[in-house]
Amino acid sequence: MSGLKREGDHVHRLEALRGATPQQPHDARAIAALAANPGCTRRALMDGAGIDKDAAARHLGFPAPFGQSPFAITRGNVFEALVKADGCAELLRMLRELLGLPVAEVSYHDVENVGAHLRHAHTRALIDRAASEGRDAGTLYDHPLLSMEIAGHTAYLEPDVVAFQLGGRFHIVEIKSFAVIDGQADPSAVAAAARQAAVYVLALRTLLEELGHDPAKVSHDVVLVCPENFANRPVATLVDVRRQLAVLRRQLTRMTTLDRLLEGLPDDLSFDLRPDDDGRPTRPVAELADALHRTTARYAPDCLSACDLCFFCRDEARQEGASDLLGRQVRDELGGVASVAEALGLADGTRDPAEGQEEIARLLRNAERLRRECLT
Amino acid sequence: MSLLTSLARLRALDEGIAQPVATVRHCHLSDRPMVFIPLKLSGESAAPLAAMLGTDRDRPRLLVVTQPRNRDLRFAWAAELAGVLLPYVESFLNDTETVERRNADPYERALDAPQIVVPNLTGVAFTRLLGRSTRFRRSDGPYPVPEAVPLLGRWLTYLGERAAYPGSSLVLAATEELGRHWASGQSSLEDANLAALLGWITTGPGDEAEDPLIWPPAGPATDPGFDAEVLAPAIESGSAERITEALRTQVEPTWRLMWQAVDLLAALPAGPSVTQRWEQDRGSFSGMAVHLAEGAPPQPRRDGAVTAAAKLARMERAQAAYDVQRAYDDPLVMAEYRLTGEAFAGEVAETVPDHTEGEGRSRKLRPLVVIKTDDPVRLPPGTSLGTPQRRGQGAELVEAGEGLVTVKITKGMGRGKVAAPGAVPEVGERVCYTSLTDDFQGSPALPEAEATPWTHGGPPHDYVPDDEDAQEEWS
Amino acid sequence: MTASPEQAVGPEEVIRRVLADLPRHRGVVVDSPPGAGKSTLVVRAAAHLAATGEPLMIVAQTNEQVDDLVARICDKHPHLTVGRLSASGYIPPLRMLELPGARVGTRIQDLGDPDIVIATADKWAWIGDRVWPWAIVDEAYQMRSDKLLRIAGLFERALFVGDPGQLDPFSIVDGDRWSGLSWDPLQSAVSVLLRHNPDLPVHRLPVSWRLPASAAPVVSRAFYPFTGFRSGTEHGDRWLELSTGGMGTVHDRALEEAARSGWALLELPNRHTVRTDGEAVQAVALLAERLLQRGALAGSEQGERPVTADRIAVGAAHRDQVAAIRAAGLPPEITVDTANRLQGREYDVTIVLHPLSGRRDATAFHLESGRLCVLASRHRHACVVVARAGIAELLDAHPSAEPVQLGVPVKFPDGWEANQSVLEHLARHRV
Amino acid sequence: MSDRLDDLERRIDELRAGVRKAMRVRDGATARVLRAELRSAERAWDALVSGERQPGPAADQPRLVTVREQVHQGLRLLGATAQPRLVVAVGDAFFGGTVRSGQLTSLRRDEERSFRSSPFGRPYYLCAALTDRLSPARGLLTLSTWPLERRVVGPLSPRVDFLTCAIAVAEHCGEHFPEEPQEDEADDGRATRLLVRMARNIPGATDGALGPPDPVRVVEAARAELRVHADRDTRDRAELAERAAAQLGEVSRLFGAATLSTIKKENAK
Repeated sequence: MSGLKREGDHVHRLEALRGATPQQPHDARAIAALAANPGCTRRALMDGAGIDKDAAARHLGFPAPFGQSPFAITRGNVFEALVKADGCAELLRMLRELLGLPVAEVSYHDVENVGAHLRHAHTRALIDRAASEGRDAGTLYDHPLLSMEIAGHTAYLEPDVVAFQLGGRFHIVEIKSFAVIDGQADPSAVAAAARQAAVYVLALRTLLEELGHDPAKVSHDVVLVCPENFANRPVATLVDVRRQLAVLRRQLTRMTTLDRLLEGLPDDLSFDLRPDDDGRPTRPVAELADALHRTTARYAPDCLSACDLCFFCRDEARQEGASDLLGRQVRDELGGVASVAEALGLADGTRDPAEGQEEIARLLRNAERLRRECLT
Repeated sequence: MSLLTSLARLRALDEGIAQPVATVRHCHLSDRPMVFIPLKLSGESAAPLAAMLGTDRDRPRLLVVTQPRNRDLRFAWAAELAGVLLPYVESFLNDTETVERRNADPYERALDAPQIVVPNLTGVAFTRLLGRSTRFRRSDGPYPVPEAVPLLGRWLTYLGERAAYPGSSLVLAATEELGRHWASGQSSLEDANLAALLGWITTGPGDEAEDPLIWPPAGPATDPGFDAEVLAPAIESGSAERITEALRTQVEPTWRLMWQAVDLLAALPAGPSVTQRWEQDRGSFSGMAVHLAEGAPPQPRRDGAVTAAAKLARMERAQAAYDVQRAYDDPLVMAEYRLTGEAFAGEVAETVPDHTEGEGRSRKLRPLVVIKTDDPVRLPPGTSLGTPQRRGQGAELVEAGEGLVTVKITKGMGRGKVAAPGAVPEVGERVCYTSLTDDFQGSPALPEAEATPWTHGGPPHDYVPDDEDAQEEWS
Repeated sequence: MTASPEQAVGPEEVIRRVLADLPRHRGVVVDSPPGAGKSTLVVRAAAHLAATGEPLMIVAQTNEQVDDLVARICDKHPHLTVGRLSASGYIPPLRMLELPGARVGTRIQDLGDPDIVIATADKWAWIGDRVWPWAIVDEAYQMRSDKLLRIAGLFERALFVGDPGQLDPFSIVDGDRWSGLSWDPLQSAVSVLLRHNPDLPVHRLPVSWRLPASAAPVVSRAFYPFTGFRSGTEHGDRWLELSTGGMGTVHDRALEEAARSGWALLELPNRHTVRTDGEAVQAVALLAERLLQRGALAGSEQGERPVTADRIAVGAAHRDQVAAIRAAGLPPEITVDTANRLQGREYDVTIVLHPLSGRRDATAFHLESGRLCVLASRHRHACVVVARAGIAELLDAHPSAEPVQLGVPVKFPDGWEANQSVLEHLARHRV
Repeated sequence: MSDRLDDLERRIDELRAGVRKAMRVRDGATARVLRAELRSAERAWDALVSGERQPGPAADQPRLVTVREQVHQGLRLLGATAQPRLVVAVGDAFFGGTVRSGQLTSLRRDEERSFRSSPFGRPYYLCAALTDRLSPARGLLTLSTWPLERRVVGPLSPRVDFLTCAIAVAEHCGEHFPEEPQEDEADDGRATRLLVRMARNIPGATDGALGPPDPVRVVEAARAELRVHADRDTRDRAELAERAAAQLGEVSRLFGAATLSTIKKENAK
C-alpha cells in the first residue's frame, strides 16, 4: 500500500531531524509520557526523531527540574530485591493470597541468566513455551525483555516480572516503592505506574500475537506491588489498566501520523546536537534554540512535571507574553485571546476588540471595572 | 478560579508584582501560631528527617533524626516533637467558656486554640501521615515507644483531618492562604512553591526561587541534589553534628519565609466572619480534648460508612457557608458573583419605605428599593436576596432591566407599620444584593454506626487497634 | 452481580423477571437506558407490590419526579391510594390536587394510611420510626450513597431503578479521602449497594421507547458499550415534518437534515471562545425560533402532533450558557437547562450546545460521558447539535493523566471515547 | 578557632554549591575535583567540632572470623544454595556476624582465581550455583563440598532451596532458644525476625497470631510444601547434574561455564 512509502520517507525525514545525534531509545516511561501533552508539535517531533530532550535542555541552558534522590533510588532497589528475594518468596505469597495461585506453581526463570544480547530472544522462547501450555510452563519470569516498534524504531522494555499460570493468563507485575497506606496510595504515582504497566501489557500482547497465540492471554489487570503502610512488607493490588491501554494505543497511532507535522517543516530544520566523541553537544546554542523556536510548542504549566524541555518552553512563553503561562484554565477562560498584553488592553479599553473578541472584551472590561471599584 | 482572578493574574504578570484578590483576611491568625516545617527522607512515605518549629521567630527549635537509617531514632524524634507540640496544644485547654446549647447540655469551649502553620499542602499531608504512623503505637507491649508518641499521633491526625475542613484555621498551609489573598503572575501549580509565591507578593518574580541552592524546597521533600551531595555523605560520616548542620541549611531559609508569610497575612484586617469560624474551630478543638480525656481509642484507619457520611455533610455545609461568608465579608470576592450576575451593587435611586402588600389582616409591609447598577443582573424576578449591608435582612427581586433593579424587603425591617429606622437604605446609599444566602437547614439524622443498614455492609465490627498496628515496623 | 444477557429478551420478559425476583431477593437492580420505560416499570412494580396488600414506599430524587410518579400511578391504577409527602415549602401543582387517590401532607400522619407513600429522598431522610416491607428507589444512579444510608433503615427490601449512563452524583467538597471505600459516600447508591451485595440480580431494560431508530444505536454504542439496547421503533415509525419551506439558511438546512435523519450538526467556524459564545448562543436561539416558525409536525406510534414550544428543549453544559441562551429571547415555554437538570426528561426535539464547542482544553467536567449522554438522549424525534469546528483536534490533543485511586472500579465508558464516538456520528450530519 | 570554623563552613557551602551546579549540567569532571576538596574540608570541619574523635560506622571492630569463613558457616547451617543477603542474615542472627552483602561481591571471583592457581588447595570453595544452561547463576552461593545436585538450580529449585533454608533456620531457632527467643541475650530478636520473615511466606507456617512463630510449626509447613515440589525438582536437578558432569571441566563444574549453545537450540525452533 502507498502508506508504506510515506511511512518510509517520513522515517527518513525524522532521521534528518536528528542528524548526527544518536537515537534516544524509548523506555516504558518515555512511551507512557507520549500522552502527557499530545497537542505539542515540538515534543511530538523530538520524540519521533528520538532526540534526547534532557540533553537538549541542558545544552540550551534550561536543565530540567527533575532529579531523583539517591535515597529514593536505593529504597527502590532494596524494596525490589526484597520482593524478589529467595525465588520471589514474597511475591509468591501475595499471588497466592491475591489471585489464588496454586501452591504447586512456583517455577522461576531468571531471564537475565543468559547474556544481555540474548535476553529478548530468550524471553520470546520462554513466553512461547508457556503460552503453548507446554510441559513445565513457567510461573515467574524475572527480568524479561520485551520490545515495541515506535516510529520505525525498536524500543526495548523491561517489566519487573511477568507472572503466568494465574488461571492460564499472563500478569504484568510492577514493583514500586511508594507506600500503600490503609489501602490508598498517591493517585498520581499509581497513575504513572498504571501507564507504564500498560506499555508492558501491550508489548506482551503484541508478542503473543506474533507468536500466533491469543493476545487476550495477557490480563489487563496488572499486579502492583508496594510497601504496605510504614513497614517494608510488600502488598499486592490489582490495577485495571484498560483505560491506559486505550490512551496508549491512541498515542501510538498518532506517532505514525507524524507526516502531517513533518510536511509543514522547512527542509533545513534540524534538531541535531552535533555531539563530539564523548557525547558533548557542540552545536551553537543559539542555533539549536532557533531551530526549536521554529516548531510550535504548546506550553502549559503541567509540562513542568512532565517534559524535559519545560523551562525552555516556559521561557519562550514568557518572551511571547503568552497567557499559557497562567495555566490551561486561564487560557481557556480568555477564549481566543492568547497574549497577556492583548487581554489587558481589552480590559483597559486601550485596545479595540478584534472580530469575535467583543464578548471577552466586554467580560474583561466588566471585570476590570469591578476590580477598580473594589480596590480604590 | 474566576475571570476576575484570571485578570488579576494577568495584571500581576504584566506589572511584575502580585495583585490582591481579597480586601480582608479570610483566615484566623493566632497571636502565637506554631510554625512547623517538617522534612522527610526521600523515597520513604513518612520517615521524618527533621523539623524546625516554634512560636517565636527568633528561637526556632530544630529537631533532627541524627541517623536517618536508624528507626529507633525516628521514634525518639517523634517523642521530641511531642515534647514541643503537646505542651503548646495543651496550653489552650485551661481557659474555657461555658456554651449553652438548644436541646443539649452546655459544654466548655476553649477561649483560644492552637494554630499550626505549615509551608504547603504536602506539609499538611505529611502531618496527617505522621499522625497515622504514630497514633497506634503503644508505650507498653512488644514494641514500646515513649508515652507521648501515640498522643501526639492522635493530635496530629485530628489537626490533619481538620485542615481539610473548609474555613478552618487550626492548620494553615502558607501557600494556600497567601494564594487566597494574592494573585501571582504564575500558574497555581507554581504557586505551590512558597519562595516563588512570596517573591511575587513582595519583591517581584525571580528565577532564584526555583534554585534549590538559594531557596531550598520548603519540604517535606528535600532537594535531590542536596540529598546526593550533602546529606548522603553526612550520613556516611555518621557525624550527628554534620547531619544537623546540613539539615539546618535546608529549613532555615523556609523558616524566614514562613514568618514573612505570617506578617503579610497579619497586615490584612480580618473579615467579620472570621471570628465565627474560629469559634467553631475552638469548639471542635475542645471536643477533641474531651474525646481524648475520656480515653477514646485512636482514630480508626479509615472512616466507617456513617462517619464518612456525617463528615461529608459537615464539610459540605462548611464549604457552602465559607463561600457565602467570604463574599459577604469582602467586596472583591462578591465582585466575582456580580460578574456572573448572581449579585449586583449600585446606588439607591428611589425608595418606597411604606409600600405594603395584601389587604386587611394579611396586609404586610414590603418596602421597595430601586437600585441603579452597571452590573449585568441574571436573576429572575422572585429570587430571594440577601445584602452584606444589612445581614439580618431578607429581600426579593421584583424586576430588573435598563440598569435599574427593584427589590422589596421581606424580612428584618422591624415589626411596626413603618420600617424600623435605618432598615430601608437611603437614596444615594451604595448597596449590594445577592442570591447567595447563608440559610441552610440542618441535615437529617444518620443511623447509629451499629445500625448501619445492609445496603452499606451492615453494622461494622467495632474497631479495636491491635498489636499489628502497634508493632508495624517503621521503615 | 448476575448480569443476565437481556439485550436479546423482550422488555415484557424482563419486567416479568424483575417482578419474579422481587420476593426472592433483598434488593433488585434494574438498569434502564434513556426512555426504556423506567417509569412504566416503577408504576407496574408499584401496583404489583401494592396488590400484595403490604404498604410500599417510593423514593424519587426531585419534586418533579415525585409529582410525575403520583400522577402516573393514580392515572393507571385509580383504585390505589397514594400519599405524597412533601417539605413544608412545597406547593403542589393543581393537577395533583385534582387526583382522586392522591393526598398531600408534610407528615406521615397527615396521609391517612395509603397503599403507597411517595417522597423525595431528602424528605424521606426526615421520616423515622417506621419500617416499610417494600420500597422502590427511582433514579437510583443519580442518588448519592450517603442519601441511601439515611433512608435504607426505612425498608426491608427494595427495587432500585435508574440509568447508569447519566451524570454521577457529585459534591462541592473533595472526597478523595473516602475513595476506595466500599461505602464511599460520593459513589452512587447503586454502586455502593452492589459492592456490599454483589449477588443481587441486575436486570436491564433492553428497549428504548423514547429514542428513535436513528438515535438508539448511536447512544447505545457511545454510552452503553458493554450492555447495549435497541430502539422500540423502526426507521419510518417516527417522522418529523417541517410544514413551511425553508430559506436555505444553515439553520434551515440543519433543521431539514435533522428532520430527515434525526441528527444535525450545525458547525460554526473554528474559534476559541468564551463559554457564552455569542455566535453559538444566537445559532441555538435561531434554530429554536425557526423550528417553531416552520411548524414542525412530529409523527409517531402515538399519532401526529405539532412540535409546540413545550416539546422542545435546549441543553447546555454550564449555567451561564443557559442564562445567555434564555437571554437571547426564546419563547418561555421552551425548556432551557443544564444537562444535570434535564436528566430523566423527554422532548420531541432537542437543541444542544456541545460542551466542547469553542474550548481550547477539555477538562474532566467537559469530558464526563454522562453529560453528553443526557444531552444526546432526551429526544423522541431529532437532536440538533451546535458546535464550533475543531472538537476533533481538541480531543486529539487532550493530555491524559487522570489520577488512579486504588480499589475504585474503573468506570466505563471513558469520556474521551464516548465523545469521539458521538462526534464521528455527528460528522455525517454536518451542515 | 571559631573564625576558622566560619571560614571552613563558608568554604564548604561554596564547594557544595559548586558540586551541585556541576552535577546539574552533568559536568562530571568538575564535580569530581570539587567533591574531593569538599570531602577534605568536611573532614577538617568534623575534626574541629567533634575534637579529634573520628566517628563513622566504618570503625568496625576487628573481625575474628574471615568473611569467607562466615559465609561458609552460614551456608553450612542453611544446607542449600542461597542468596548473599540470606547468608548474611543468618550470620547476623546466629553467629553475631559482621559481614555486609557488599563484601561478598568480589568473593566468588577471588575463589575462582585461587582455585585456578592451585586446584583444591583449600578444604572448600564458595562458588556460584549452576543454571539450567550450566552458566553461573546470578547471586546464588553454594559450597564446593556439596554434590552437584545441590549446586544446580532448576526452575523449582529457588523455592525448594528457600523452604530447605527455612527449615534449617527454624530448627536452629528451636534448638537454641526453645522458649521466647527475644528473651535470649545473645540474640536480641534478630533470629526471630529472620524466622518471622521466612515463615510468613510459607502457607500455614504461622497461626496468624502475633509474636514469634513456633519453629516446629514452621518446619512442618515447609516440609508439607516441599513434598509438593520435591519429585520434579529432584528430577530436574539430577538431569542437570548429569549434563554438568558430562559437559563441564573441573573449574566450570564449580564456577559455571559461559555457554550459549542452549540458546541457539531455542532459536532454532
